Amino acid sequence: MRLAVCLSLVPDPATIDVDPLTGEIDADRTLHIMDPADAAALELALRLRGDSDTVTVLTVGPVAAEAVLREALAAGADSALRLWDETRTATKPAVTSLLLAASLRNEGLPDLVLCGWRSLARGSGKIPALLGEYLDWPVVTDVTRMEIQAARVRFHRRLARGDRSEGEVTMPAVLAIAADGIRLRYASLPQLMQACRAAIPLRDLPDLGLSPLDLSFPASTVHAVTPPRPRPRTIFIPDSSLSPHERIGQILSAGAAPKSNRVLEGPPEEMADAIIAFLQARGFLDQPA
Amino acid sequence: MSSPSRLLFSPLRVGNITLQNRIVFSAHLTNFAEDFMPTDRHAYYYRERARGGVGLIITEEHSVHPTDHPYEKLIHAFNPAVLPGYRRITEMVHAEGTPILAQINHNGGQSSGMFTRLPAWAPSAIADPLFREVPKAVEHEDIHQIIDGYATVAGYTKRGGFDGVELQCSHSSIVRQFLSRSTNTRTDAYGGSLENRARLLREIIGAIRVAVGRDYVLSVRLCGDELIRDGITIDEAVDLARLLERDRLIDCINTSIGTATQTLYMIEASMRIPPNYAMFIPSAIRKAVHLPVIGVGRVKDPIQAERLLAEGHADLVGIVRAQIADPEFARKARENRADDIRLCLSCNQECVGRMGLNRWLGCIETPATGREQSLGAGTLPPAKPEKRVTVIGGGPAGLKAAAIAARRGHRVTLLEKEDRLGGQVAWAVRVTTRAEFGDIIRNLVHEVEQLPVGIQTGVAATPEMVLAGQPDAVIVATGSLPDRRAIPGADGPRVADATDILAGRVTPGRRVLLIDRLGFHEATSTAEFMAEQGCAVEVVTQTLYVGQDLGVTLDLENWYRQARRLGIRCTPNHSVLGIEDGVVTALHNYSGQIVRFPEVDTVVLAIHRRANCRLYTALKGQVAELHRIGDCVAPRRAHAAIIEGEKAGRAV
Amino acid sequence: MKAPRPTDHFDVIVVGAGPAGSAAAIVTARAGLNVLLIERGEYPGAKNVSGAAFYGSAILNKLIPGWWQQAPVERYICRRDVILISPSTAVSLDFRSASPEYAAPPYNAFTVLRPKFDRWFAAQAEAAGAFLLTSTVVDGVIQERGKVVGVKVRRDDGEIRGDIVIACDGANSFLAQQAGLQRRLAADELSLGVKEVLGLDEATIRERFNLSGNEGMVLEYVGAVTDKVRGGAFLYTNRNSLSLGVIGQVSSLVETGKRPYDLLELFKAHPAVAPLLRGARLREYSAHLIPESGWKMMPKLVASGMLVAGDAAGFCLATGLYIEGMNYAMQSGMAAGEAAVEAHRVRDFTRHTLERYTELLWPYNVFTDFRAYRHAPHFVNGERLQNLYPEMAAASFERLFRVDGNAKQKILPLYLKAMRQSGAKPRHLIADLLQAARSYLW
Amino acid sequence: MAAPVVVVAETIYGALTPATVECVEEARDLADSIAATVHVILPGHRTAPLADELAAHGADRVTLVEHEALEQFSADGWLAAVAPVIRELRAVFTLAPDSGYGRTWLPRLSARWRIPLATAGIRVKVTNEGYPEVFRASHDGKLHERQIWARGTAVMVMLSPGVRGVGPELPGRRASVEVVEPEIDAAAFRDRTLRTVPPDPHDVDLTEAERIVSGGLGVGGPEGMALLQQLADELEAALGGTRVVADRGWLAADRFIGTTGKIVAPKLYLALGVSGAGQHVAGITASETVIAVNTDRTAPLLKLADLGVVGDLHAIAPVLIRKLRVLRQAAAPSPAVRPTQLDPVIRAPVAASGRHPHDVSAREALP
Repeated sequence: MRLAVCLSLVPDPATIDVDPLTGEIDADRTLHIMDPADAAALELALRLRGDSDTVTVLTVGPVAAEAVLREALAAGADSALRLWDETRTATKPAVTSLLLAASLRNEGLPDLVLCGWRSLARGSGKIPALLGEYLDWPVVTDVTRMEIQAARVRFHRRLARGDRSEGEVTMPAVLAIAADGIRLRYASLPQLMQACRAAIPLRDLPDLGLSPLDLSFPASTVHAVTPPRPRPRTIFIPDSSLSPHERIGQILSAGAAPKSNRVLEGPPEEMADAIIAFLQARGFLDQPA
Repeated sequence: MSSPSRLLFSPLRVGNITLQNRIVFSAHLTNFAEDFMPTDRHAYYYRERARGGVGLIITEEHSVHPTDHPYEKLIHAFNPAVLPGYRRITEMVHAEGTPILAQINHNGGQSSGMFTRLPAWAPSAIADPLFREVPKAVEHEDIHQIIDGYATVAGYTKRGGFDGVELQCSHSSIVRQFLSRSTNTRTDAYGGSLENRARLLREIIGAIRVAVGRDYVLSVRLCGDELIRDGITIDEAVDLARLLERDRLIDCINTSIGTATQTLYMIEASMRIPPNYAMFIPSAIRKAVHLPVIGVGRVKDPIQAERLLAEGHADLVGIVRAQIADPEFARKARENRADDIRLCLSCNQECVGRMGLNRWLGCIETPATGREQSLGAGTLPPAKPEKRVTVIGGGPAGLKAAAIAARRGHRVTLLEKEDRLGGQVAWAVRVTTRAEFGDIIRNLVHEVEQLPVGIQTGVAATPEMVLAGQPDAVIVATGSLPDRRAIPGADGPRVADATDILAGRVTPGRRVLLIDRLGFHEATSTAEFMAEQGCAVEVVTQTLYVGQDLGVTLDLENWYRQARRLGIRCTPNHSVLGIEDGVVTALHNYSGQIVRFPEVDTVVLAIHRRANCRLYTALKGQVAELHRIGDCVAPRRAHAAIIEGEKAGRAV
Repeated sequence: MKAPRPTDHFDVIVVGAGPAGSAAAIVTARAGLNVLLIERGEYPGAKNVSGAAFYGSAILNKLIPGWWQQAPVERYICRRDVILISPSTAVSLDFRSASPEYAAPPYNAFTVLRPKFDRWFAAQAEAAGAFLLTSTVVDGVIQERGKVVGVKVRRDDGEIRGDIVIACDGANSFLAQQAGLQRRLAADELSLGVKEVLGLDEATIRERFNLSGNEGMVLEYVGAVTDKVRGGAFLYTNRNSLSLGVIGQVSSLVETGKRPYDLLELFKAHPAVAPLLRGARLREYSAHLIPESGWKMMPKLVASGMLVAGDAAGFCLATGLYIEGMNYAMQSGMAAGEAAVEAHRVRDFTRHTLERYTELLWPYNVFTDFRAYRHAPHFVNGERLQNLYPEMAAASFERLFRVDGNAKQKILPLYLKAMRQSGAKPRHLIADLLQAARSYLW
Repeated sequence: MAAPVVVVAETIYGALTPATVECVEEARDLADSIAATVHVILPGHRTAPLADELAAHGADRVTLVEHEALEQFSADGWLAAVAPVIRELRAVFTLAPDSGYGRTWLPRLSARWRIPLATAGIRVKVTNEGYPEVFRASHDGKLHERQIWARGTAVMVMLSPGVRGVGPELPGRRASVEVVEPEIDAAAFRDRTLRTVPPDPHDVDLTEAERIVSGGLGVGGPEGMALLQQLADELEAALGGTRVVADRGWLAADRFIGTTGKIVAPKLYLALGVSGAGQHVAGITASETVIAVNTDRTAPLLKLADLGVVGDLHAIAPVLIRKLRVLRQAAAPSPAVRPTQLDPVIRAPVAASGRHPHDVSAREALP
């Protein structure tokens, strides 16, 4: 089985110091690390690797991005590849996915592509799906657990508000990992020294058979950065068509509907039955659908 | 070093200045002025909060025109003699690195000729319900005088060293009266549509900008809902905010609710009103404009303030009474010591309560408020020599004395006969609408726990026990006891004291008659407490109306609203003569008739207590230094106990 | 980056990529040796913290000519203040120079931010051919037959062998102690520096410290600033931030029970300091051990197969007038490098040949300076100079400049009165003057 | 008629997700500002009853994409069934919640149709000059980015859940509903969702818990809290409490409810031994149903609860647990819905890791 893992170099949130007045990040003091979600994906890939399997790591970025590939090689990845177009200074999710897809096709399509569900940099979370589009593969995002069974992958994925769902997807596929709590293993000295020595191959546009034209996407014209200005959440507003007296009443009760208050007293058996009856009346005890 | 309050302590640009954090000590009356001029008292009062780490200070209103003088201790900013006082304030505040704005205002028709012997000026000749004097509908020349007044005073504030001004357009202001259809029935260019009603405000803003230029902060305090008939509502307030932002002449919008002369109880909300009750106003305005918006309304806690910012309801949070109670609110919040903050009770007794009585601003739990120069931070003399001090009584008086003495370095022991500290306050908190009054004890206990004070509860102190400890000084704070002697038959059956009811020692019957001679919360909250449990309650008092002093703490209107809902009958003007087997007889003050009230299951007494000075008299002459403080001198309200606790703590 | 030879044996293993380590690595790599430079932090400078004032511009210029054009420097120092502090007053000596030695290349000194500077300096070592290994902690040296033959790192299969190990792992060096060259330092031989970096925009710094362009300023405070604790404080101007910190002798900190953090807050609140910090926003906070008693505390610097340089060797001169560490670190690093190269030329790594290192420390003016100022640390940390004299100076100047209608007094009677008030004995004063003279004058 | 603002709705357990309702309300505000209509596309199976709720929150028109295969989410299914409907509507704005499901297929449409897509959206507006403008969060929320496109550019935006909160229903709103039944073959779907599993009450965040059992000082100690934990498990509720209980260590620090702790809005709040001090009550005002059990008749919470019971929780709770267990076993013999215990990938031995270098703290450098 051939596994590919896409990694990215992102600013370490602990070292990001945003100027609260201008929103600029002080680049001097920002440290860059491998994105934690990508690291979790790499750790899962390394755990999945059987004897005859290989794990290849790729990244899109300038020479500084080699650091994540070296860290991956030190952790035990079999081979590493950096993709970059020297004419660019920054990249967009669409460009990154296009380069990754092109490289994967060039090097021979793997059976599975793993990556993080969302990066700590601009954090678009679009790359897994875009990659799936350019490879015409199915995609699953926010995966917390996975198990490979023949040509299919069984997975758990994380939904909003603590809900979860189980599913399966045919291989080959793109899986975006959201397993927080999984950390990349700690490299031994020989592996680390070898990784530091390794020469990281670079593929640019011509190698990938792409021309700059392929990478032109409708760019948003203005792109300003501001310190976070939280957006007003919904809040109870007294109905201004009511009389002042009624509006004051609504303010005093903080908008809560008046409660029909009932107080009971009696032996524990009776009280327990009363509570159960009340819960049944409000539909808390019928089985979830 | 990121503290939990990430947003509360992130700087913000307002006009040409940068605020170090989002906490604003917003405008409020102080009555510190003398001869209509700012005084040293103002300077020390504001500096104490600047030193406490607040992000921005906005002073009380200063008047811009001689026709504006609704109450005695108002600062006449139109008189250039204010400049030395201004410089004194701004220098002392700027020394702490804190910016300060001056609020300037003309109260218009919400006034009378009482002081000025001139007609009050207003948009239309509609008398204000509180002052009940018909004002003069201003002519265009008068309007120009007012606008010039604003511009001149703005100039004086700049020369006085302020960083900017705030225009009061809510509470009590001629600008508010022009904006509100309830007071503006003009048909000229200043009345009718919102643009017309806002014309005076926009002309004032323009005149001020000409006088002080663009590099001077200009904040406008708008009312989000006047809560009166034909008053301003949230939709008009939002439209007005958009209008002002489009003029691009103001730097910040402050918000408020209610009017000063009709719904004051909704402006300085007491503990009956839920926290964040007015946050819908800044939230709605912030959806419509990009200017920084200040949200105000019973914000008592840094975490509550941080949540308001995080949920986007405001950019800055007005925190006033909480900083009147604890000037170091901001620094303690920044250093993650929120527990050490002396929480405000929202009781309104000694701050806004004293304003209505024309007295200078105080605080029920902070004697230094208003007298920062003599009692403020750093004025506590270290104990020389260090003494062994025994305090008897764990109520507000005893706790305060123990805290002050221990803080100075004395070795203090506190004895309390109940198994819980708090004295009478412990009962007041049983009523849901008075629960926050318990914070007065929570604060004192928290303060005393951090100091080397030996606390022994459940110890009924006897003279021998006190003397056995060989104290160098003794402070007696044994409080007061019920006094049944005042009413014949009061010691008979079916009669209970209000504290018995609240403590649950006595369960009231179905029909209850409460005799109220205090006219304050002890009576009205006990009535509410019993009514909520289904009792049929009638309150009888000799005063003109039940709860005569609830107006001082702005609880009157909301108590009566609740009393009507709970069916409490109020019978004023009846002086109780006696009680016999559940039957109360009283004298109707104005008819001279003797009235026998129908028999009730329980008669509850909310009457004056008597000092419990047994221990004091026993110890007199036995100890080198003996003090007596609080109710055991004379039963009074909590602020008296706290002040005497401070005095004794400093005297020992 | 030249890939190092694949053998796991190195000619020289340098532990610690601070100024000393990188300097040694550059010298040995340039001589063609196979050099390994190991750094504990994720990158050189992550763990290194010092006051960020670098007085060795001319020294580094010999190693890397015109270094300041490429290196990330903040401001060149052309203004220095020494300030005697009492709780409410400050008496300062202000030195400012526009002469070429200070205000023109190669400049005299710079303020630097260690994270950026160390990373650049280590990169020069890599460029020279050294192999930089980061995020790796050295747990100890490997010794065979009394000779150091390599190091043990905290990773699986973590043994690396090398002919010479140069230990530059900072104050209280663990490697030097393990190799028996250094005993555990006593509390009065170490000081704890507590430092903060406060962000302040460039224009305000220029205006507030009246500097123009890239001029920089160093302020050093002595006296009651550390509230009875023997030590001092400093404030350096960076490009758009201020480095400030308090240094307290560890034994004195323990005696007075004062916490360094409280001293820092006290220093920041002092009336002479607070106005300089208004509006600055805390960015970083860090602590660092400083070896302070100089000449007396010098450990044995050489063992067979091993050299000790930089703070690890205690090369940090704190004499009140100077607080210099980085320059001596570099000089000792370069000397160690040269000694290692010569040892390799003769293929003999015994202690005898490596003693060349200590000989080189004289021409490199490391030993010369430390011996010359050997009395200074003891003098500077004297109780009287720390607390008594600053108060006296402050009181007498206060008295001198106050006009309250009374008769003006000449300086000597005034000074004697101040001395009597503060309880200083004349014989103490004379003894101290003699000591000062011995420390500084001749 | 101006191009519509389209919203792609999502459902869970047969109901609209809160994030979907927020998108509909954001679309309503947006449409009002450019005089456009709000057109909601609701894929699923038997979802007709939800159309009225969509209308009440601002939808003008609703298209139900009805097919049995769409009962559970599948990216291939949605691409086959829903994408054509979106394409046909030529929307000026397309809004959808920034959810795990959405991020699986919507970016593919943005690539196919070369339409810009902004994720982690905070706010969507049209500037006064008519440019589409989106504010989005970046760098883990530490920064907000402002993106603007040329006038008339069709833009897709995925709105972060919880950004504006769900507003009240607007009375008297109606929406025209049409049904589309796509021809799709479920067998061809390469990815399928088998089952949706509710959150595990033990580690769900209290602010998101649907049911909470809460203990106060009256609980008496850790044993009391263990009793409440059993009751919580029976009701599939999360366990919470007052600050006093957390301060005494009977409850984890992040599980206390109040102004200085968590603000909760559960459907059921069952409080035992909680007196109802102001600080705590302020944290539960948004609870739909409140039941309070307390020995002290005058406890404030008894008066604020829908059902107040004066009694000792140590007597009542065990009886309640016993009765609930009996009721549950009688009603549904199969065990409650639990996720199958998937082994989190083959557990390979992680390299025997020594102490990570960064664990070396500065303190160790001190003598």
